Amino acid sequence: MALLEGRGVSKRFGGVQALEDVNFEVEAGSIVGLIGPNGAGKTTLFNIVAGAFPPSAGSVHFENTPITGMSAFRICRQGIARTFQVTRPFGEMTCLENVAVAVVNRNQGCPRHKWENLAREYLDAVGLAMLADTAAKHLNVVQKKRLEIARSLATEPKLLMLDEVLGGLNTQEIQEAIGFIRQLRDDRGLTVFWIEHVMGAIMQATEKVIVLDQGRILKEGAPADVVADARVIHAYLGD
Amino acid sequence: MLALSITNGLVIGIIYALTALGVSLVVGIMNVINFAHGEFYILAGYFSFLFAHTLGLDPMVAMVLSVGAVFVFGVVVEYTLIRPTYGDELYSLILTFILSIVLQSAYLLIFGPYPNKPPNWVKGATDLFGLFMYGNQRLAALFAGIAVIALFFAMLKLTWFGRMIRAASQDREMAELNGINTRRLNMLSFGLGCALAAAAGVILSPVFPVTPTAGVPVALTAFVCVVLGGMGSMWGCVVGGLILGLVENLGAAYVSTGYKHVFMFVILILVLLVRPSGLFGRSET
Amino acid sequence: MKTKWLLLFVGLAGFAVLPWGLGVYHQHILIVSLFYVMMAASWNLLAGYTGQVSFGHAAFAGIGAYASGILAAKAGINPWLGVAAGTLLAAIFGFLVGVLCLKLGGIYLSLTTLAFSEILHIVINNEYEITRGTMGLQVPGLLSEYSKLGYFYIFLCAALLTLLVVHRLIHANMGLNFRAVQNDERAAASLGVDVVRVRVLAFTVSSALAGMAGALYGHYLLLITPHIPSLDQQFLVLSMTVIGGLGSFVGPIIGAFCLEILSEYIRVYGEYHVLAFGVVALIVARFAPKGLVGISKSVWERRRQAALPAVPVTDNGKGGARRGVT
Amino acid sequence: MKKRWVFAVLMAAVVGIALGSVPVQAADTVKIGVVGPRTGGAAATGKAFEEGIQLATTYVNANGGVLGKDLEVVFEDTAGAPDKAASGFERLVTRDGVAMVLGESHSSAALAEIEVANRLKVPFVVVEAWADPITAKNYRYVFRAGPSNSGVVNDTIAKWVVHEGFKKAYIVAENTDWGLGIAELSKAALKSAGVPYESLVTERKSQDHYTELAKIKAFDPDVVLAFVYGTGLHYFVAQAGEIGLTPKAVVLDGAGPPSLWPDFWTNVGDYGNLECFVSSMHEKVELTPLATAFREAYVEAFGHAPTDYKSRSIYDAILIAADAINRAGTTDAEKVVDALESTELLVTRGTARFGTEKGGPEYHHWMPPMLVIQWQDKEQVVLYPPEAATGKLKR
Repeated sequence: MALLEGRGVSKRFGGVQALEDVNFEVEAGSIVGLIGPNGAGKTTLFNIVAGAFPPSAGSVHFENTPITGMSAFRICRQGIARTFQVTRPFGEMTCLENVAVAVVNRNQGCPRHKWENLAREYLDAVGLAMLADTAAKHLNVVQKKRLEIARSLATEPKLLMLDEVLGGLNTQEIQEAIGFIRQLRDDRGLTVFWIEHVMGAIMQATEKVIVLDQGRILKEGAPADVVADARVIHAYLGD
Repeated sequence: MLALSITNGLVIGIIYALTALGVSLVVGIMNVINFAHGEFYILAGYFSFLFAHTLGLDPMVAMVLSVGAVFVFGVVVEYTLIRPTYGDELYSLILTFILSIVLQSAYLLIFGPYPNKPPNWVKGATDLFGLFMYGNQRLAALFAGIAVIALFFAMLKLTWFGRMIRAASQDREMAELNGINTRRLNMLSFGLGCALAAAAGVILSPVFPVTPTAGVPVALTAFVCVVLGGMGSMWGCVVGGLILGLVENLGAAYVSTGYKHVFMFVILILVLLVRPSGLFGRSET
Repeated sequence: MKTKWLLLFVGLAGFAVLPWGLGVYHQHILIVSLFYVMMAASWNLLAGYTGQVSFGHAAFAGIGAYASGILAAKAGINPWLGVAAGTLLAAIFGFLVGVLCLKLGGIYLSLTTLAFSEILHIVINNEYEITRGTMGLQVPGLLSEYSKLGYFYIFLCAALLTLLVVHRLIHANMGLNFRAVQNDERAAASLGVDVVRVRVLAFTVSSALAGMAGALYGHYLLLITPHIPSLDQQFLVLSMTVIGGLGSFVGPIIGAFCLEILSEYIRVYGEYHVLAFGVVALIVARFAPKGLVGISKSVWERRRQAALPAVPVTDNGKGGARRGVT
Repeated sequence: MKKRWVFAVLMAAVVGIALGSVPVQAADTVKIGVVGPRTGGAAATGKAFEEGIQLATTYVNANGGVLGKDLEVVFEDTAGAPDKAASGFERLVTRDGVAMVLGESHSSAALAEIEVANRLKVPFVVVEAWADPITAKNYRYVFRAGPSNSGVVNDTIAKWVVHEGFKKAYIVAENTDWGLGIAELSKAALKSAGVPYESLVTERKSQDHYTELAKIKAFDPDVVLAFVYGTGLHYFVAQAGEIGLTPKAVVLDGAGPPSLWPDFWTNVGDYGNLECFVSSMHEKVELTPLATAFREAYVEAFGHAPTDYKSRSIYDAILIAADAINRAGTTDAEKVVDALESTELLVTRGTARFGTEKGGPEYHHWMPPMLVIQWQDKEQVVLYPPEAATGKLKR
C-alpha cells in the first residue's frame, strides 16, 4: 500500500515549469530515493508534499486522504516530517529548545521536565546530547543537519523526508548514517523519502529510486535498474 | 459636481499611483517596505524649494536636481541602513520607521513648521468643458505625473536595467543564479524607489506645499495603493491609485467630507478580507 | 537560587518604598515610566518574541483608554470595571486585526496596524461629541482622592502583572513556539507549529496588555486625548524597546526607565529631544540590534571568556557522536 | 535571567534616587511659567510666544521688576497635546516653583491645564485658547486675557457679516474641537441674525479641498467663514481661488494667524488677495501707546514688523501677571488671584479688566477687541469694527 501518493503534480513559477505531471508512490515501510540533476525539481516536490506551497495542478495523498494545499503545520501533524536542503535551525535557540519545539507541538500541554527529557533523547539519538545547551547558530553544517533530523524525529512522523543529509561526510560517516537511517525504518517503522546526491548511499540504502529530470519523472524502479538506464546516465552526465 | 469629483479623483489618483510605484518597486525587488517613503517625498519638495528659492535656479532645473539628490540620498540610506537587514523583515520595518521619525524632526528643525512651497510652473485656472474651473498647476501636475509614469514603464520594458528589475521581482533566486548582481540591483532600485517618491514630491509640492509631517498621509496612501494593486505589481499600483483617488473624491462628494480619508482604509480592509493578494498580485510568493 | 529571589525581593521592596522619599514631580516620572514599562514589555512580547512589528500598539492603548474613559465619563461605570472593559475591547480588536492580516505575513500586519491607528484618529476626531476630539475627554480617577502614591502602587502592580504575563508566556511551551516563529517561520511550521495561531495569540495578548496600560494611564492623567494613540507615542515605545533590547525580558524595562527619565532631563531642548532619541534608536537598531542588554551581555561574555580557557563550541561531530549519523 | 531582573530593578532604584537629588536652586528671581507649543504642528505659536516673552521680560525688568526682584520666565513645551500640557504645567509648578502660569494657544491643552491649575491652586492666565468652557467652568484660579470663541463670533464675526450685508454664508469647519465648536457658535449667531447658511466639516489633515469647494460653490454664498487652522487654510484659500469661488465670495479666516504667517503669500499666490481674517493686531490700529512701544521694541529686536499677533498676546499677559503680583505684594496664590480680579491695567490691546460675574464664560475673562482685516493688494485694511476701520470691503 502506498503511504504517500502524488497524482499529476505540476508546479509553475512565473514562466518556469518546475514540475510537470509527476506521479509517484512511496510505499509504507520502504526507503525511497529521489534523485536527479540540479534544478530537476526534487526540492520543489518535497515542498509541495510538506505544504510549503500548493501545486499548480494535481494532488497529493497521504494514507489515502488528500493533503493537497494543506498548511505545513497540519501536514506535519498528519505525520510527515522533513529536513531542509539548506538547514533552517532556530539559530538563537539552544539545540534542546530546537527539538523541544517539535516535542511540545506533538505532545500538547506536556510539562517542562517531560519535554526536556524527550528532547534530550532525540538529541542523544543523533549524537548531539553534549551540545544540548549550545545555541544552534554555533553548530557546524554537519551538526545542523543532525539537529534537523532530531527535530523531525521529535514530531513522531510516519514519513520522514530527508533532503541531502549526507553532504560533507566522509566514507565512514556515510556508512554510519546509512545504518542509522535503516535502523530508523526497522526500529520505528518509519517510511523514508530521501533526496540524495551521494549515489552510493542511494544504491545501498533504498528499495526504490525515482529519477526526476527537468520537472518530469525520467525513470522509476530498483536502484540497480535505474543506474543502468541510458537516459539516466545521459541526464546526469550529459553528452 | 460629479464631473469635478471624477476629474479630481483621476488627478489625485495619478499622483497616488506615482508615489506608490516607488513603494511597489522596492517591495517587489527587496521585500522591504520603506516606512520613510513619505519623508523622501517631502525631502524632494524641500530641495526643490531650496534650489528654486534660495539658489534662484530655474524651477525645472531645481526639480531635476532635487530628484537626483534624493536618489543619491536613497542609495546612501540603502547602503548604510537597509543592506544589513536583508532577510530580516523585522529590522527593515523598525529601521525605516525610526528613520521616518528622525527625518520628520530634522525637517522641523531645519525648515520650521511652516509649509514650504516651490514656485508654481503655471498660474491661474482653466474652465474645463464649461463645467467647472480647474487649477492649471494641477493639470500640469497631472501631465507631469503621466509622463513620469510612462517613462518609468518604458524604462522597465526597454532597458537592460528594467529587464533586471523584472527578472528579480519575478524570482529573486533565479535572478541570482542568472548572474544578476542583486546587491547593486537592490541599491539602484531602492534609490529609484526614492527617486519616484521624489518625482511625486517635486510635481506635487507647488500644489500641496510641504510641511515636516505631511509625508505620513502620503506614505499611508501609497501603502494602501500597493496592497490594493497587489504587492510588487506595477500596473496594480497605477490602477490602485486611480481607484483610491476616485473613491475618496466621490465619497467626499456624496457621503461624508469628514470621513474622506477613512474610505481608503475601508478599501484596505475589504482587500485583505476578500482578495489579500490584491487586484494584480501573484497569489503566492 | 535563594539569594537571587532574596535580591529580587529586596530590589522590588526598595523600589516600592522609593516614592516615599521623592517629591510629587519625581513620583509622576516614576508612574509614567511604569506606564512605558507596560507598553514596551507588551510590544516586545510581539516584536521581540514573534518577530511581528505592530505600529498600532499606541492605538490599542488608545482603545483601552477611550473605552474605559467613555464608559466612566458618559455611562458612570466604575473606572475599575472600565479598565477591565477597555482591556477586553483591545483584546477583541487585536484578535480581529490579527485574524485579518496575520495569515498574510509580517509586512501586512505593520501596514494594517498603521492604518488602524490612522482610522482611530479620524474616528476620534470626527465623533467628537463622544470622544471630545483633540479637546480630550475628562475622566474620573481610579481613586476617590487623588494621590500620586496611590497611583504609583496601582501602576506598580499593573506593571508587575504585565511582566508576569509576559514572563509566563515566554517561559511556557508557548514561548518556544513564539521564538521558533521568530527565528524561522517555515521551519517552525514544518515542525507542527501553527504559525498563524501563535501570532494571533501573541498579538491579542500584546494588544490587551496595551489596552490595560492605556486605560490605567487615562484614569491617571484624568484626561484622554488622541495623543495616547499617536504615532509619537508609538515611536517612543518602539525606541524604548529597541534601545533597551528587543527580544530580551529586561530590555524594555531598562529602556522605558532610561528614556522616560532622560526625556525629562532633555525636555528643555524642545524639538531636539525627539531627534536625539530617533538618532540614538537608529544607531542602536543598526549597530547593536540587541540593545543595551545585548551590549552588556557581550561585554560580560567577553570578560568571562578572557578569564576562562576557551570552551570548544563547535565540535566537529566526531567525538560526540555515539552513532554515526549523517 | 533572574539576575538581570534584579539588576534592572536595582538600576531603576538607583536612577530614581539620582532623580531625587536634583538640587533646587535658590530663588533670587520671581518665576513665572509659560505653556505653549514649541514643537508639533503649531510650533509657530511657540516661536511667537518666545518673542513676546523676550520683549515683556525686558520691559518688566526695566520698569522695576517684580517684588523688587528680576522676573524670570520659564517656557514649557506642550507640543499642543493636552496630556503633555497637563504634565508640563505640573512640572512648572512642582519642579520650577513658578508663582503663576500663563500662555497656551490650544483649547484642548488649556482645558487639561485648568484642571491642574485648580488642583494645585496656581493662578493661570490663558492667552490664546478660545474654547468657552475654559472660563465657563468658573474656576477660581483660571483667568483668560484673550479671545473666546463666543466672544469672537458674537462680538466680531457675526456682527461683521451683518454689517457688510452678506446674503448667504457658508461655514467650513475642520474636524477639531476648535473648528467644530466655533462653527456651532457661528451657526447659532447667523441663525439669530437671520442670515441663511450651510455648513460642512473637513478633514484637518486634508490637503485637497476641491470636492468641498465644489459643494460650497454650488450653494453660491457671499461669504465663507473658514474655521481651518494652519496650512489647511492656505490650501483652502488657494484652491478656492482656482475653482473660482473667490473673488465672487469672500473668505474669512476665522483664526487669523495663518493669514499672517510669512509664507502665506508664497502658498496662496494671488488668490490671497481680498481674503479676510480675524486679528487683534494691526500696525495702523494702535489702541494704546504701549502698542506702539511694543511694535518699536519688536522691530528693534527682530528686525521686522511683528507678524503673528500671539507674540503681543503673551506680552500683555506677562504685564498683567507682573502687575498683579506687585499689587498683591507676594506670590501667595490667594492674594494674586484677588489682585488679578481687581486688575485695571492698560496694555497693548486696551485696558485689561476681568469679568467677575459667575455663571458664564465671561467670568475671569477679558475679551480684547478683535478686528476683521482684509488683504487688499498685500496691504492690511481694517474693515471692522467701524470705529477702527481703515477702508472698505473690496470684492
